Amino acid sequence: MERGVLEIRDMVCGYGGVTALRGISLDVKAGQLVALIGANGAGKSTTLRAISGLVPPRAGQMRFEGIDITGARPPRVLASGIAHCPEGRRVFPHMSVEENLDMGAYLRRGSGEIAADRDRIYAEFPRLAERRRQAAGTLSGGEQQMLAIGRALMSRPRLIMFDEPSLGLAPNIVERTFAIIRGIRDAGTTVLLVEQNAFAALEMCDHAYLLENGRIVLSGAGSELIENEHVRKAYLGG
Amino acid sequence: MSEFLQHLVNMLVLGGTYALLGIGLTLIFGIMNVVNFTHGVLYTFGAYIMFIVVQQLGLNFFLALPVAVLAGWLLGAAIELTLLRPLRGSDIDTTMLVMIGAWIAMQSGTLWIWGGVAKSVATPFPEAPLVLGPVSVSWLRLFVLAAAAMLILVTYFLINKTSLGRAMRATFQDHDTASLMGVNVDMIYTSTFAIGSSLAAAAGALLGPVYVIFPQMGDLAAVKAFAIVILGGLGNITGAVIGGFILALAEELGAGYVSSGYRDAMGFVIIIAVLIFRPTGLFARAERVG
Amino acid sequence: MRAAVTILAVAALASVPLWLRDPYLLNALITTGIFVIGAMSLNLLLGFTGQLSLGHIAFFGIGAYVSALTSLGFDVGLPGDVRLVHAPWPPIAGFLLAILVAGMCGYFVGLLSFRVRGAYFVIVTISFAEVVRLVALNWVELTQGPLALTNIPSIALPLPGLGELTLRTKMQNYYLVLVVALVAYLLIARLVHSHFGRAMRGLMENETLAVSVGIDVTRTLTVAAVISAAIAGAAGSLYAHYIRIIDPEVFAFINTVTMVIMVISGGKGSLAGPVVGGLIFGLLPVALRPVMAPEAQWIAYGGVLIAILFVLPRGIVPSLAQRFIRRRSGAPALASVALTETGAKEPA
Amino acid sequence: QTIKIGVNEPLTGAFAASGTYVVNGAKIAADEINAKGGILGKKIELVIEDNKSNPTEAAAVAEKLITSDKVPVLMGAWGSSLTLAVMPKLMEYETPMVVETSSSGKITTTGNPFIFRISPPSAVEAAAFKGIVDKLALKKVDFLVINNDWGRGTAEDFSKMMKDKGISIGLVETMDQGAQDMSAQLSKIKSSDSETVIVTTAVDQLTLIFKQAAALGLKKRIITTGGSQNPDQIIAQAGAAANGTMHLTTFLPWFPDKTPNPEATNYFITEWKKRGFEFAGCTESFRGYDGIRTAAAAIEKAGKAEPAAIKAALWDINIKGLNGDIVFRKSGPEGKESGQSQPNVYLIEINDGKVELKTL
Amino acid sequence: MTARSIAMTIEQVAVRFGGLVAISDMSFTVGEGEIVSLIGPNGAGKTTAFNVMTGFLTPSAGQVTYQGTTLTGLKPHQIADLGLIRTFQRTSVFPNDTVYDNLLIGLHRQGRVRLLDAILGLPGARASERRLRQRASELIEWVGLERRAHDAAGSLSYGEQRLVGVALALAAEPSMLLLDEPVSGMNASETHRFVELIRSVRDRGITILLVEHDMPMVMTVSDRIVVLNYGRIIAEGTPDVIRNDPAVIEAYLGHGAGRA
Ligand SMILES: Nc1ncnc2c1ncn2[C@@H]1O[C@H](COP(=O)(O)OP(=O)(O)OP(=O)(O)O)[C@@H](O)[C@H]1O
Ligand SMILES: Nc1ncnc2c1ncn2[C@@H]1O[C@H](COP(=O)(O)OP(=O)(O)OP(=O)(O)O)[C@@H](O)[C@H]1O
Ligand SMILES: [Mg+2]
Ligand SMILES: [Mg+2]
Repeated sequence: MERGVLEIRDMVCGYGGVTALRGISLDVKAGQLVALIGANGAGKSTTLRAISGLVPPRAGQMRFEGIDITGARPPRVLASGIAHCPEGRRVFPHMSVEENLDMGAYLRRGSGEIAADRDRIYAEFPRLAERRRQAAGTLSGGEQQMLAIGRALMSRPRLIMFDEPSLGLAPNIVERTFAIIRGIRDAGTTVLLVEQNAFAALEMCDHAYLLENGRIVLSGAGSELIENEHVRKAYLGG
Repeated sequence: MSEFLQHLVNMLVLGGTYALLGIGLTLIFGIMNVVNFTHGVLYTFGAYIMFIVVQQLGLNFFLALPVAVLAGWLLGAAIELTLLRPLRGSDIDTTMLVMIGAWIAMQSGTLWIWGGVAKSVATPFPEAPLVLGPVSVSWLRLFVLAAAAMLILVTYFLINKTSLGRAMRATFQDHDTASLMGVNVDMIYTSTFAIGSSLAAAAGALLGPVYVIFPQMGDLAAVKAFAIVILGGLGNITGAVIGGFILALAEELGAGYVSSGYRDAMGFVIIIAVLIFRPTGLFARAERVG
Repeated sequence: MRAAVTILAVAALASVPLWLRDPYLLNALITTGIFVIGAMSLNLLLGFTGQLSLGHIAFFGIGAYVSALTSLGFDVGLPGDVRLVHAPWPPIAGFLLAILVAGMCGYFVGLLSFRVRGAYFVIVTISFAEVVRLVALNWVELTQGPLALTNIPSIALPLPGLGELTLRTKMQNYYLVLVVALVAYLLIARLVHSHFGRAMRGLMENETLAVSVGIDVTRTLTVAAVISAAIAGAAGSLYAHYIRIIDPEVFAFINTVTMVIMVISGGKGSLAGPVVGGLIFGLLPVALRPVMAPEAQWIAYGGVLIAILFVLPRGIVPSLAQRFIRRRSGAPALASVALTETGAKEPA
Repeated sequence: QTIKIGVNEPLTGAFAASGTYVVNGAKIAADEINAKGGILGKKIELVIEDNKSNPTEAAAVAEKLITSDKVPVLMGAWGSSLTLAVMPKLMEYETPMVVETSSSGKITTTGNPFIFRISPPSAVEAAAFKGIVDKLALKKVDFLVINNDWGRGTAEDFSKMMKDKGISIGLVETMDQGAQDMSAQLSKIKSSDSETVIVTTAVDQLTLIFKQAAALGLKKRIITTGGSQNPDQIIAQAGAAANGTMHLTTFLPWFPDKTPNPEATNYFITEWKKRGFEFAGCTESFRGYDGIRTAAAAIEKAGKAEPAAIKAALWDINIKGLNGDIVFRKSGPEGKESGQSQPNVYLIEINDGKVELKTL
Repeated sequence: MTARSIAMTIEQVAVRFGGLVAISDMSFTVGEGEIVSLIGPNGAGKTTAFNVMTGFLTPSAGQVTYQGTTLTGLKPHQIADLGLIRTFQRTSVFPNDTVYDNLLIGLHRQGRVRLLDAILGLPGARASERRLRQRASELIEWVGLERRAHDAAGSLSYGEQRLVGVALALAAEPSMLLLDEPVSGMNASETHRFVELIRSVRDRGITILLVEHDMPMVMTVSDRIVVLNYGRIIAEGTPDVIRNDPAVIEAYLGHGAGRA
């Protein structure tokens, strides 16, 4: 297997008595958009959580840009350049939209640049600009999702992981979100994407992994997976 | 009329006191979500530090204040590290009970070390009060009011306007996500508890000389602090300040014009009434369903 | 298996007065038992509806005062030159009235709880208890205020055809408390294992979802509050007739705290929890008394409390049960669910 | 072989300071007696238990002392509600108790023949005060009292006495035990038209009241009752605010020569200081000293350490206490009277930080 | 279709949050046994409309009538008692209970017995208990979570929790079901299966009001679609009409919607 900026080897991970990942190895190459697909409960979110340090791995190795990040706590993982936009929005409910965005830039210095990034996000999602002062917990589901995506972008990572970013977004906003994701990949940021909208994900990715029951069962270029009989039946509804 | 004016002035100085009691707890209870039964002990602790520094070591009164604040900070940090950190993620009632245990043990420790006899602290302020027409007020209490106002402003600024304050609020709303934002949540837990504790100690250090210092002095203070924090809405510093003044007003007028036997009842009746009309305190946070 | 353990425990408790002759220890067991009943009632609210009542002693105290006043009689003036005169009734009537009146108070607090939850409910209950305490303290004509109600008669059981049996001895009182505790235990057990119990649990875990499937918050919480308060009132009545003096100090906050300690250390939401926690923390002071200085006893008490929670953070009974089950089945038990992993838990 | 005396006092909780003082006084008495060879040829042993300032515990402690430690006589239990809670146990086990501090009238009037009280109930204090109200030229008084049996009882008994003397009664304000801010009550009193305030509460609240009254510019004459003032503590803590205040007290450690038993007083005070206790505690601790001496005298007189004999002997003793002769008179319903001794009551005034005795 | 009797009428409903108008002057009806979808951009007011219909929010103006009963002033549980049951957009389960117990709680409406019967453990109460257990197992099977029946609901993955949410709503025995984005978090195949589920529910005579952003699904399953934008209804009609409505394409579908 070719080595990537992010290399994961034989990672095992779980919660209490439950083993969610049973030895996963994957490589994300610099500047690529890599998709991770799989059924409910397959372990996609757990994979992302393990990378960002939310769930400590029980075995295995993780390296980012050659540096070992196995077992590192989330702030260190973020500081090393990996951002994670978590599943289920997870906005800070009692903070305003603007404060939520500022939290995304918590580790950054230089208020001028941060403000410029914030304005860029407002331009992408005008709805957020309208609601700068609203408590994030009172936003609609889709508005919260936009905020979560914007917040993750605020940290200017070298690798960004999205967990179901299109969840709850209106079709036109989904399109825009995917355009943004392609855009940041094109600008050189590496992307690891978990999506239930498997068709869209496979279409735009450079490489994809299929996860079942905590194991990677298939990997290849997006177009290859789209053609795969098993994938078509189980994930693309056709 | 002059009696009423005097009651109003009393309300003002008492309200400042209550606001000061409230803000430390609003950090720990309102923001951190820890039912902090040690708040009263930390208050007592601040007062005893004042006593030690001024009476036993013979040092300056104004020097003693920052010493008490620092001591409160350290004790708070120690409590967080030893008692709360190992139980992180446990249910709120479990941490509450641990704090009850700490409260009982620490209060008895105070009794053991210093005995039950009340102590008092000499202050550099003149004993003769400031007299303005029909009302009088002691200089010491004016000083306490001013110091309280300053502490409240600093806390308000810290929580609402700084990046540390933002990280604190974020951490206690969703600590996993906060850590994904790069927040060192362990540090935030410890420092929030320590800051809240140092405010409690500051309140004790300021009020110890106004009143007298004894091991159970914190109990009543803590109950009032809880009431104030909830009256103003959890985690809301402005709310806690206003809550403090409302409680003071209720007590002062209750004792002055209803019956002194029901002085404390007035405060509690107000709390029940307010919560019936505004079930989440005077300054509720916006919530939504669905 | 469960039933066997329960029956064994009851048999063991019932045998105590047969071999324990020390009146002091028996006395400690009786007062502990009375507080355990109070703790069980608190557990019904805290453990099964998630509402923490830090004013629970109010119901206990109301029960105590109602029972004492019923059996002592009173004569008070009401506004408008009315005098309310009550001649003494038998204590057993006081016991029943205590349950009734405390239950009614529970009803009002339960109605309040429809509006306020969480921390706000906590402070409303504290306030309620304080107001009741201050009334007991200041309505001297009725309650004698701080002068205390004294010479409260012991409970007498009417025996059909045989007159009355006045419960004076320790052994009699012990069995009285044991029987009341058993009845309370069974009542609570039935309730929480029924349909109502599930409604309570639903409200505790996710109120919005619970009401959306048709659970009536007010009714459910009021039922819980009324039963809980009534049981606490029964405990209060036992207390008044056993100690035989009652003053506003019974409303002291530390008494509520004692019950809270019993419930949470034993394991809230577990039926046996308050009993186990109650026996430990009711008898711990008795055990500590001979071995150390008074202040040190309190420090040790606090220390034991902390130590128990460090080792068994979910309370003695649930944590031990979990370990036991894990060892037996070899499989890890349900992880204490990391709520934070699945949807942010919002601060109360 | 020793003779045991049970001591049931608050050593933790709200009344810890006072209870500890009383116990320390009791220890001086026991050591003194034992140094002289004990009684009936045996040493006495104090079995001291903490009632945690809690009535339920007070009753439990009595039970323990009587049934496990088998003490034939007790001393206790400081506060009235604590003592009241112990009383049914005394009846149950027919064991006498010397009550050293409690002041509620109820203690000796409910018909408990095992109670022997050496502290003055407020009615006794009021009666003693009656003699000097003319000299003080009182016209109208307000009351500020602690909201418990003691404060309420004082307000009642003193009002009654004063009304008989033609003095009018103004406000009766109360404060909770443990309250720290009495400004509201004092502001109300400040604007009333009486010239004197009678204050009844423990020393800590007195200190606060003097300080807060000074801060409010309250210029009325203040007289305290109850004898637990610890004037020295007040002087130390309230400073100039205490000047001009008057206090009814039951012991005069400042003027040993003016006490009924100067020799004993001197011994007690010397011993107290030798043990390193604060002088201020004397006004509380002497009751523990007297209480134990009373119990010991009764045991001696009874000739054996048995409850019934001691109870009978208590009626016959006559010892010189630190504040007067300890002799029990009958009080309460006929046939089951309690014993009540009549201690002396003095009026002192604090001036320029010094205690002065006002002759009655 | 026009002959259908009307299940729910929404009349001139308006909702404001402070200065923000979330819904203004919304009126439409849902026929008995119909599947109607409510769609619109994020923040258009769809969830808010659900909150009004189920009593979680009091509208600033207007009213909702369900099967002849005006819902104004009714509490959420009373509305649930009319058979109007909703699901939630955010995952919503009883996290510390097992999936099985979740469903038992959800079966509250069927399980009602008198308090006294429950406490005394009368036979009626016991029989009812048995029926509930049977029904809970059926529902678990129906959503395909048998494997997870005895796991705490809070430990399920996001998608699994959403299934529990739907099962809970069905447990409450609805006569009309309000589904708020039920298939978000499901992939295309899972969505297919879900469409079958919904159809079978409808076949049992249950009316369905659906909020969903998954256009392929909405277009296949709906009888009728109502489109909201900024709290106003901008279009209403059959899927074919809506698909080609320029205003809807502009505000919501976007131009890539051809894939839908
Ligand atoms: N907090 C938790 N506690 C216990 N088990 C968990 C927890 N979170 C996830 N799991 C389990 O781990 C497994 C993988 O879950 P994960 O969330 O990674 O799935 P997923 O692939 O993201 O699914 P989905 O598409 O539904 O989001 C599942 O079986 C789930 O039940
Ligand atoms: N409690 C509230 N306070 C303030 N604004 C609110 C509140 N609830 C909803 N809103 C606002 O009202 C608007 C409508 O919200 P609603 O949740 O109904 O949208 P929605 O149509 O369901 O959107 P989505 O498709 O994103 O779920 C949103 O802009 C939201 O920010
Ligand atoms: Mg997932
Ligand atoms: Mg919505």
